[in-house]
Amino acid sequence: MSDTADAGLLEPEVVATVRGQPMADWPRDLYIPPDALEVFLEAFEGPLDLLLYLIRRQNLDILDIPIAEITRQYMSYVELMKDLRLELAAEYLVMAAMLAEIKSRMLLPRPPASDEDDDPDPRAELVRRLREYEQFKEAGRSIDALPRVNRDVFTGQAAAPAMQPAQRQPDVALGELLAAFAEVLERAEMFTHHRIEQEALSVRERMSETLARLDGQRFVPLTEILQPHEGRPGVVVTFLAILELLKAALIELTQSRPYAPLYLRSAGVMGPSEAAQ
Amino acid sequence: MTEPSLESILEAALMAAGEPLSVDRLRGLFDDAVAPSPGAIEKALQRLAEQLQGRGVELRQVGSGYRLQVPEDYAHWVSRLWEEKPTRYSRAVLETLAIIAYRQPITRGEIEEIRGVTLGSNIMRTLQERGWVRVAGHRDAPGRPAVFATTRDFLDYFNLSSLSELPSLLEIGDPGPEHPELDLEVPLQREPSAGPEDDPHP
Amino acid sequence: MTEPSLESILEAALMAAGEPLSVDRLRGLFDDAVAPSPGAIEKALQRLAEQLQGRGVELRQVGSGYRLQVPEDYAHWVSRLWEEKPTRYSRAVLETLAIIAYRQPITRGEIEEIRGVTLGSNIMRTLQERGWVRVAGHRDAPGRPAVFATTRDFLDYFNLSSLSELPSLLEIGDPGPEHPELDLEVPLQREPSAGPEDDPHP
Repeated sequence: MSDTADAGLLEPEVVATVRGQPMADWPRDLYIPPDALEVFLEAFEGPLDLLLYLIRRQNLDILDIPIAEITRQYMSYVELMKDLRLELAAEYLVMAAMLAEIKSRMLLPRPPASDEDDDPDPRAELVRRLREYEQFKEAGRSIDALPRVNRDVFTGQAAAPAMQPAQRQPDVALGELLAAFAEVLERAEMFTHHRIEQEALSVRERMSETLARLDGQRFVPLTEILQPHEGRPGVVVTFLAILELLKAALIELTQSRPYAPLYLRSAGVMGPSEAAQ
Repeated sequence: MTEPSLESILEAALMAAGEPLSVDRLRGLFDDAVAPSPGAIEKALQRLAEQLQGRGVELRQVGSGYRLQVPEDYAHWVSRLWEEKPTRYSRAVLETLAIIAYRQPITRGEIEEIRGVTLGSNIMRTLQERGWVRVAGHRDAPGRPAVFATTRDFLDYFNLSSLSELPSLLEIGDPGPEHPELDLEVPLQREPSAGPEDDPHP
Repeated sequence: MTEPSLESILEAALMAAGEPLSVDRLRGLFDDAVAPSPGAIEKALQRLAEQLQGRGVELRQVGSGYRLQVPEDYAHWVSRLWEEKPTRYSRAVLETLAIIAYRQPITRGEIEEIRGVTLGSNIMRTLQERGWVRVAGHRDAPGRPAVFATTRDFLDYFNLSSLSELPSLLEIGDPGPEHPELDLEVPLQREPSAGPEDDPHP
């Protein structure tokens, strides 16, 4: 909008007709040619904005508004606006009415008895609003000046490495497992007569381990499974595990002749007859 | 290879993400058993920020976490990469955004009262579509009007880590060129003023 | 500020672009009058590549130019950014795992007998894929059914050195006179919700 500033040097002629009166002059402060007026009006964000402009234009203290002068100017601007942008005018007219009201109140003589507190300066509320508006007008400008993504700063990005999209596994707490087991047992007790047999978990574990060692078709000597270095308890647990595994038909025990070494092999991998060799 | 340093891992993740990552999300890069403490993550980020001094990239804390970004000093060159000029926002949008940012949570009516004009519906739509403003709730008043607040995206976009980093509201005594486009440069002298509405963090 | 180095400007541009940039496009960052020669750009890229050694990002030449990329060594951590949130295991999975843990080695049929329902095939697959359960052998019975057992990974995950460290039912407050066989001697640590007093003996 720098063109509007330059345009202030233009010589005015009859520039507008207001209430049937040809206007040879724009109001003193409005150095704007007619064809720029609409642009000019759009430069204001509302009546408060215009009022601020007028105050600044006159180099007036916002806290000491000469209401009469401001009202006069304001009204002439509003007249111009009404001609050009009717839909804009309503809010400006409200402000004009408010200014006129303040002006009239200030012209009235003050009752001598009245207290300062009871009869505050009618300009106070206007000043408060103007100050507040001006703050946010400035704040809008400050925000506009903040560094902005893709204007002033740019988010850094590098290509991601080749990855297999891994599926993350759920976490399970030991307590959950225990609770699940307790629930199963409770149900089993209620609905079936499944007998939970007494076996120490160490035997269960050894059963699994022994099965793992017998993985495949190989015959393994019993002496290889029973490890003396584990001590008496270890050997006993292993032995119990072997008995359990035999009972559960999970392994086979073979002996080629009486008193020959005993061999273990996992069951069910292959037919016993073909596996004997 | 030797295990990469914590700060390099964080750098790699921030690079690959291309968006801000919270300390929590950074901890999530590791198995629970070996995840560094939030404090250790923060310290490593500090080291990373130092390592990046003077480089074409910097570590910055914004609303939704940490991100790697090209510093402003490089905008002159980097902006050449894109033909398009970044969007300009109207004064109405910026003023409304400012009022919401400083006065949130705030109703439409309160915004209109401060600006002295009706709020065009496109202004709030623009702000919400950009993801800068959201309806934060409803006031328990007749009509239950919506109250608006700014989002983390707002902070991210304007390079802020929190609302407290917003520039403080000017004292009204501050001189400032009004409509410089209208050839208005007047030195102003006003009494210093301070009211409750000067508080930038209500 | 002092003028940034050429390699920092290139780094900034590559960082902001997030896609490969050709030497030509990199030259386009500068005004024609001051644009470095292609050779100077290439040399600066070389220096940049050296500066990035051991970092969470590296410079790589690809078909359409140069780009910054997170080295594959970091894939392990970085891939976590895109992982889906783990879903929880169903009760069926947990119960099956518990039965296998406490009653191993055990066939599918026996598990079904205890749970009183047919075992969905996906349950055993889930447990085997997780590496917690394996086929430990086959029972010499009609159909030669597989028997299942827990693995070392299972123990590792639950921080147990052996199955005998699995807690007894007492720990969840079941005094279990009906299950005396489960009355393993383990120091008690009950969950607060279910103490023995909550479960009067029948």
